[in-house]
Amino acid sequence: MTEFTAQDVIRPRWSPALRARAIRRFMLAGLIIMIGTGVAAVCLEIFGRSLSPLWLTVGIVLPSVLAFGALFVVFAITAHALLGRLLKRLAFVLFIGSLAGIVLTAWGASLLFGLVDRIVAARPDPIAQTIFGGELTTDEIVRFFAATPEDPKALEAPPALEFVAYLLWPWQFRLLRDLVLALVILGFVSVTASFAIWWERKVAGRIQSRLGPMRVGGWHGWAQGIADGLKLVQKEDIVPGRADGPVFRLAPYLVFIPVLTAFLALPFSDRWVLRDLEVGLVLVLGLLGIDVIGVILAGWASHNKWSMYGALRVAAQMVSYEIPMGMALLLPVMAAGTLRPGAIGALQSGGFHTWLAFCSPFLFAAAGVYFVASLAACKRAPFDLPEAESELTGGFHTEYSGFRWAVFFFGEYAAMFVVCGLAVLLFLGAWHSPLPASWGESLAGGSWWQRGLYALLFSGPAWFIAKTYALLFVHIWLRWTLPRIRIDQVMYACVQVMLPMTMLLLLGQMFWQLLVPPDGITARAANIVCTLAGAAIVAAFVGTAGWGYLNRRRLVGPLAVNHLPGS
Amino acid sequence: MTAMPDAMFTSEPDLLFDAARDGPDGLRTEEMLINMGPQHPSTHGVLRVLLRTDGEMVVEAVPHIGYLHRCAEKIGENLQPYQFIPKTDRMDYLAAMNNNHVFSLAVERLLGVEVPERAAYIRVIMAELNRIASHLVAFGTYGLDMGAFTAVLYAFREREYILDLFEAACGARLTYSYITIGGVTFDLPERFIERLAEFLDYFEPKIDEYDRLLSYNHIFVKRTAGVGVISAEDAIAWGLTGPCLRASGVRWDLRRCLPYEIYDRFEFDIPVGRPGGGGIPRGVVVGDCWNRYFVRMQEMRESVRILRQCIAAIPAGEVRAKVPKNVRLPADEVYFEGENPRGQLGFLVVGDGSPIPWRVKARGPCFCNLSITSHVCRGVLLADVPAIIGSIDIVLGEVDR
Amino acid sequence: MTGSNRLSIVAAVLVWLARAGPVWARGPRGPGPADWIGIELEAVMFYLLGGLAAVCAVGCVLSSRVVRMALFLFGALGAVAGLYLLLHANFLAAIQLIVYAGGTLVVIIFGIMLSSASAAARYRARPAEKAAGAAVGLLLLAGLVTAVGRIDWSEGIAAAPSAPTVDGLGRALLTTYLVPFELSSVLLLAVMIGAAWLAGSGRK
Amino acid sequence: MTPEEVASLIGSAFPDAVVDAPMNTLHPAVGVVPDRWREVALFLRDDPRLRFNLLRCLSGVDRIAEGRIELVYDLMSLRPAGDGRPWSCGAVAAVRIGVPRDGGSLPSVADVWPAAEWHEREVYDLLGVSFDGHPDLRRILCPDDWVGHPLRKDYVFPVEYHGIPGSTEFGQRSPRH
Amino acid sequence: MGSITLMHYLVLGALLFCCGLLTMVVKRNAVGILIGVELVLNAANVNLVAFGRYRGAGIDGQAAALFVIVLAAAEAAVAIAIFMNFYRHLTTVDVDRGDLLRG
Repeated sequence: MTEFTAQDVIRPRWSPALRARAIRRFMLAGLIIMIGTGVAAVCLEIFGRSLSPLWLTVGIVLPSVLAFGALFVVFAITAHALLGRLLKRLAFVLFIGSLAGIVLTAWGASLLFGLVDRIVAARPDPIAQTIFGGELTTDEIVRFFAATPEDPKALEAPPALEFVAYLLWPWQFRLLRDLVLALVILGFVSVTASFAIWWERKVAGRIQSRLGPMRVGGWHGWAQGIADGLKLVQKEDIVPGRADGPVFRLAPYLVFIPVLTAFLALPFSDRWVLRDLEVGLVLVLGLLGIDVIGVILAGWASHNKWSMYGALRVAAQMVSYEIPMGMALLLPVMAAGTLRPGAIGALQSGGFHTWLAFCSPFLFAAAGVYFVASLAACKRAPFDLPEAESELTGGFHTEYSGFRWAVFFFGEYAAMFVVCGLAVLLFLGAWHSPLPASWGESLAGGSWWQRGLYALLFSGPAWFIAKTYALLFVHIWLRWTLPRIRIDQVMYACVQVMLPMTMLLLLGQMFWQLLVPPDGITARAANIVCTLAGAAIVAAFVGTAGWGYLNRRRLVGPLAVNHLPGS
Repeated sequence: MTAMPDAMFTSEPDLLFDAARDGPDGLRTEEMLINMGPQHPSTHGVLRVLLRTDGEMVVEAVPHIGYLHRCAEKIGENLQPYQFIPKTDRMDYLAAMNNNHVFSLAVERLLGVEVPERAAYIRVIMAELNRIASHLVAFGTYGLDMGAFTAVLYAFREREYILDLFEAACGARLTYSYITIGGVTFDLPERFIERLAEFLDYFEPKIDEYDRLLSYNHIFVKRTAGVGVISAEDAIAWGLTGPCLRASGVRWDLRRCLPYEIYDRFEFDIPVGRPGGGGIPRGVVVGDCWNRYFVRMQEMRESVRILRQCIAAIPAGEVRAKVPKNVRLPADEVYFEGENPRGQLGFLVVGDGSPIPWRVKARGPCFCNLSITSHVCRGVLLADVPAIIGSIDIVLGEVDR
Repeated sequence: MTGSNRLSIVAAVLVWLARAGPVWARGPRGPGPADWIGIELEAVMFYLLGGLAAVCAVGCVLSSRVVRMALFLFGALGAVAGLYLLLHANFLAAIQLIVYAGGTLVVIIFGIMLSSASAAARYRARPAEKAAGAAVGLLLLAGLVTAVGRIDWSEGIAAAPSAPTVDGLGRALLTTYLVPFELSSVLLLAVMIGAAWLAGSGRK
Repeated sequence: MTPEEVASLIGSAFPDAVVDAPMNTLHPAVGVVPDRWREVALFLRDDPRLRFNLLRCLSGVDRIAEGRIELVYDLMSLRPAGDGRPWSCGAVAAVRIGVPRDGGSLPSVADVWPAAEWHEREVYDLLGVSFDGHPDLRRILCPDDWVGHPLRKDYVFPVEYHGIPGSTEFGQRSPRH
Repeated sequence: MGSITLMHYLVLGALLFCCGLLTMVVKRNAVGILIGVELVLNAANVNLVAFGRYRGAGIDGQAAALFVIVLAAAEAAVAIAIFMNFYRHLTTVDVDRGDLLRG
């Protein structure tokens, strides 16, 4: 240890070596805790869940709390000075930490809630749903664990069990549970956004024969999203002098929060859903619709004419495109006969030919219409007129910088995820793999690894997320390929092309369902044709890309410049 | 004249947010004055276009220039011609070779200097290479103006090779001062011609790729076809030259029509604007933005043709005629125009018997081409203004000089 | 003192806290000290959302800038949507968000921006106007509340079972309310044409 | 068409307008009196033999010794050739007009050749020649409140402009003259 | 704070109604008046749905509220169109100045 001087007492001076050592220690600690947690969790799975609440607490809850704490300390150490130089390592830690935190929290929470539910269920009389009810007492919890078949009223318990009971007690309240789940969703959205930022930059780089970010985080600059976010948070907080201050400050959150709320009803799988609402789809659509307000107000409050133009364009474009988007959504709703996202997803479990997009020609077309409309509703290129930087210098977010700007972008990427997720949910088989789920039925009820295999092969949140990211890739791909459309063309495409088209599709689907027997030859033929067409589209895209990749031209010889990655 | 307030330092009345909008300036209620520039992504420098808009419709667009005025002509009156060549680099800085070329030709004409054969070929090679480089920038930035981000990276990738060649020849990558009075400053480095040939083999198929990526892209065509149409009469009347003139259907190129240097020895076509149909996308009109853009794409092919002929025919020999540094200019004047990537660059050089010219006047093609903006940008949509200005392809260094 | 010692002390304190924990965590179930937390979720949510709606509504009255008013209206609409959820009118809540907040309000803000010259301009009421307005408003509120309070609403207080509303609403719209439903579509058509004509007629 | 022929055509159409037409120079130009310039310009543009439709350049030269500013209009006549052949150059001509340095003015030809609009503004800005009937005669390159006309030979650089120091490197305020 | 009854909703509805009415009366900005109208309609909707829930009216209250929402949207569209016209002629949306009784 180096000796402390008076200077250090007043203002601790960290030498780079000291700081590096500290960070290494905390990283190590975090890593050990995470690994330990994982091992413990696996043990728990193997040895049965009801084994010991003490182990549950010690193995899951405490480590995740400690891991978060360690990460926070690392953050505090690194952030206090020279953030730029350490950004790389910091971003690495944060990224791993947040990912692990989210997964651990979600998983731990589900175990914890399940346990508490079982305790509640074990009580002789049911409890009303209250938020502060406190009907379940710690004594009851202790009794639940201490109870033996011989003596159901036994109260002899080690002190540690009381401690555990004290920890478990709050989780009987819905509000607390929802808070935890909201945190999980928030974490997921943040990670998705920062990942999408990095991904977008990488894809853009590749499309433009560049490498994209390569530095932050080591391998292919994969922590660039976090680094961008941190940079933005550090930037000066600017509100234009003549802007409408409160509205200006509020606007980004009006964009972000509705989108975040939309995750409330978005199912990642049949069990991974916060609330499988009866009107889930309409609610998601409505929440996507109201983030327009935030964008408009942002443009208005900036007191900038270009922002104003952006706001006007947003108002015109997003409100218009909501209509074809909503009507395209009505087709799968009609086919499924419900607005409940979970029910629609569950319909499509029988292999990829049962995915709704392939069930009738009208649904197939509606999937395309929906995708285009969702591009417009997310203000993504080629529909990025509200922020068109070659015309409006940034549109509604011209005057925004730093954290608020970051919030806009988090909102944008989250909205992209939601619309792509809706497309996957309604048209592309939701959380099911292309294999029929019935093939894996024997696995579904098996041991933990069998269940994991089932989730990987047949149906699980991984499939939903993967498919959504695939669509997200198409969003990114289009953005870096296509020029921007003009506002009159945007409105023309909406009002005179897509709107009549969706209406006709709706009528067509109606008659299809009325007239075509679901098991008849027509329906089967249409199913096959649509499936083949979908496969052909995917194959065409992949094939074109592959052909281009294989036939790329490089300039060889003395003129070839190494710092330019080929074409 | 001094009564008018300076537009740089005073702002217009805040017509959007002040209540008294229907003031004496006769703005209608929906109209709004809005400054596009001088800091704006798609004005290609420090151009300010004052737009009077009615919603998304532009009622009037008035370009305000001069933000990059550096008194090049005044400087020219105080330097000897060879000293002025670096100043010409900084006019159209995307086509510095061409500027050097035209100015050198003007002075050579005044002095009656003959350029050696090899120097003439090198000059043509450099001018055409720089034409390709300049058109590449025009292509890429036009993509940017249209919201297609990727084209510019491709364009700059190819331009990088050209700049490498230039760097090999003269050591500079932007402002070359390579072509000088009486020839060029240095002979070509070794293997330059081979590398040039390699580049041409690599580059020519790339133009097809650009066409697939951008020129025939449906959205791109929709954005540019029939937008900003300039008739041939208007183009000539406003003094448009270069691709802007040719896009209006005027098959006019100084290199062919009034050949200078050794351009009469080469075989090449003059691409002009064509209406839609027969390989040209539907909806395209002669003189519209798409044609202005596409003429440049075709000119790159023609430049490649010229370059190949140069490679085949370039002789050995001297690269610079003997011109004394302190040569006295005769008491005469000369006006000479050459075909630059952006149009006809003209120099009026007036000598008075001293080594320093009495007057140097530069006629920048961008200056004249830009003057038609307010005529064309009337009753177009806001998004068309970048499309039109981008298709005119201005370099503010030359507009403002 | 080593780290493990410190940790053990913390653990001991925690255990002690757990043992001597608050009475509401240990006590028997039922009425008693736990009363103050015996609030139903619905009540809490009602007071939250209703309070938000009320604050926003009052904000609408008091705000002098139109944009702020629109913002307050947005808050009120959102809060009312939440109240619909509490009232088991799920579909209505979603529709409120889509049509009201996402559509009507956007139209209103659009109008504010297009008439932008006077949007930033404030309309300050005179003190007398303010006083009169406040008096009238309070009187009206008092009257309404008294009227509501005079009636005994307790009968039939048993809330209807929260049946799925989408089915029922759909059926009702196509049976009982078929005529109004169809009429409203005619109305919307007329409004579309009329609004387009009205908005376009002033242009030369 | 040679410059001599152009000069003689102008001379026959406006015998009193032509001042001189020196041809033994690299830049032969017809001298025209300022007052008749507009008519001559219309003649140059509209006469079927001439049809000078392209105003290539307008240059102002400060002949300080002679007390006048010389304006040189470079014109060209573009003729269509039809069926895909390049257009031809019918004729190239220059017109030279001298105006007094102080308060000199001449008619604007911005309506004859719209290209002249900006060229005339530039000459007005940099040399201080005013053009009668110009639609929008403002400074174009210099700021609107600039004092003086920089391309005049007796121009003195301002010491400062809005706080920006304006002398040349060695404190000279006029580098040559 | 006991359980929530119909009374609570009715009082809230009354409050919203009063605020809306006051907004309509106090504001001179046409759009402000429109906002007041929207508040009043919302108050009515709250009452309708609450009655439907607590008085056993079932789905009827919601159906009526649905129609109110649709009508409000239609009304807002027409109103804004009228205001735009008004504004174009008078360059103001101050309704007190719209007393010309001519186009």
